[in-house]
Amino acid sequence: MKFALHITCSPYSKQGNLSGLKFARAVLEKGHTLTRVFFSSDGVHTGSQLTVIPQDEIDIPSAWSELATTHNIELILCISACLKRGLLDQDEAERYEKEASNIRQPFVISGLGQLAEAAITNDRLVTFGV
Amino acid sequence: MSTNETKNLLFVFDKPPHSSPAAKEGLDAILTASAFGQNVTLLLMGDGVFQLLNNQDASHLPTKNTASIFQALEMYGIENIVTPSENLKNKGLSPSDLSLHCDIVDNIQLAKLYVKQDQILSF
Amino acid sequence: MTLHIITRSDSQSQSIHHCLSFIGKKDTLLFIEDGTYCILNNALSDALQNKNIQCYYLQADLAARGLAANSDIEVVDYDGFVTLTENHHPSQTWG
Amino acid sequence: MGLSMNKIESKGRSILLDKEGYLVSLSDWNQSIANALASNEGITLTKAHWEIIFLLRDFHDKFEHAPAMRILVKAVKKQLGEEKGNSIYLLTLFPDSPAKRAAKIAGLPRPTNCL
Repeated sequence: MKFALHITCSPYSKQGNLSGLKFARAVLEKGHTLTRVFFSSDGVHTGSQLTVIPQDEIDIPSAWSELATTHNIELILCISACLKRGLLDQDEAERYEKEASNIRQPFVISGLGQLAEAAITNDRLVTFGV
Repeated sequence: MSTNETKNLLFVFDKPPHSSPAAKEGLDAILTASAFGQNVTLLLMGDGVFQLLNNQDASHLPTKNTASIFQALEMYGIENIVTPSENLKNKGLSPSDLSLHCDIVDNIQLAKLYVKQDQILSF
Repeated sequence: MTLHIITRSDSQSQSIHHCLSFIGKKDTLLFIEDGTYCILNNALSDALQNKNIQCYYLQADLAARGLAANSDIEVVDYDGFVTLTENHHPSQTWG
Repeated sequence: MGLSMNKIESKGRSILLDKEGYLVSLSDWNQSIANALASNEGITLTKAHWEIIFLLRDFHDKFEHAPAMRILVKAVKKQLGEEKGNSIYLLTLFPDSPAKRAAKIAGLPRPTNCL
């Protein structure tokens, strides 16, 4: 079965982000395909490469990155949510002439069309956060 | 987009306006989905119905008046806007308090609406 | 049939009440995160039982909150959570 | 660091633009600024252009967003009729990307690429 996830909360302000991560792992362990995780609203904070997590706590953003790299999952950040929250990739930083970019690999910035497409092309869409 | 499937997508908004950007993002998402030619329905649940209250003036905050964006839904071809009658009643509202025509549904009709959906998106 | 995922307690959010007002026998409820606190509301549990709604609780979230799973309720782990989404479709997450 | 500023001159006033030519402050907009914005885009405004510009400003006032191309066409068709409510007509007035260009000249915000 093809799964997509929609995450609407940031990794350390609500539990939903971690629930989504654990659900994602379980989806893959059961042999399903996880095609895409779309992060909207405060969920886009997951894509910051500037997070610093104490060694005795779970590093949620890194865990998403590792999972995506290992299983070839698209991690997509909503562009309008990113711009307002100061999350910029190289292209957007250049476009708006900001000094730094801060998107973690392999997250990419794109539009909400990617969420609509995920809803249409996957067998299951499960939301976390809200 | 690479697909020409048409699906029934239910968008559920259950948050009031101004205190969070949820409806703005949800509106962007529903407009996009409808531009992809999908059958979209907007369900205003709980406090979500406050999005449509008449006479909202956010100019003193100022936040964006998302109620105005709802007025454009018809132009985008989004005609299925639904709210439960029980929800309106609990809040002491009547359809004339709302800035947009909604289908007021009872719980049986609401259950039937759910049965038709391929995916549900919450904002 | 729909899987309703409840993520807030009954005092944090009206979601469980909204959900209860229209869901039918074929729908399924899954309580996760703060939604697991709903287990303490006896009136709610009775209402769910009277409506004959299938309910599940996420084990990790119950345990984290010191909520004991009694023998009356169905408990799932994340593997079971995925199974629920396979068998019940679509899903709605309630905030 | 902000966007590198461009300027246009209008009636002795200097108006700030961002590097893509959008007004930095939307309240600067008036008809003579629109003429200056248009010439920045290589367009000379005619009565036909103004019709679209005012339609766009009304749309933005009423619906709190600027329409993408598909909805702009629909709105023009509804208000100005079939012969103007099509992409060819709008492309003639505002070449390449009518929705974006007309919005820029009409003094509407820069789109965030969400749609």
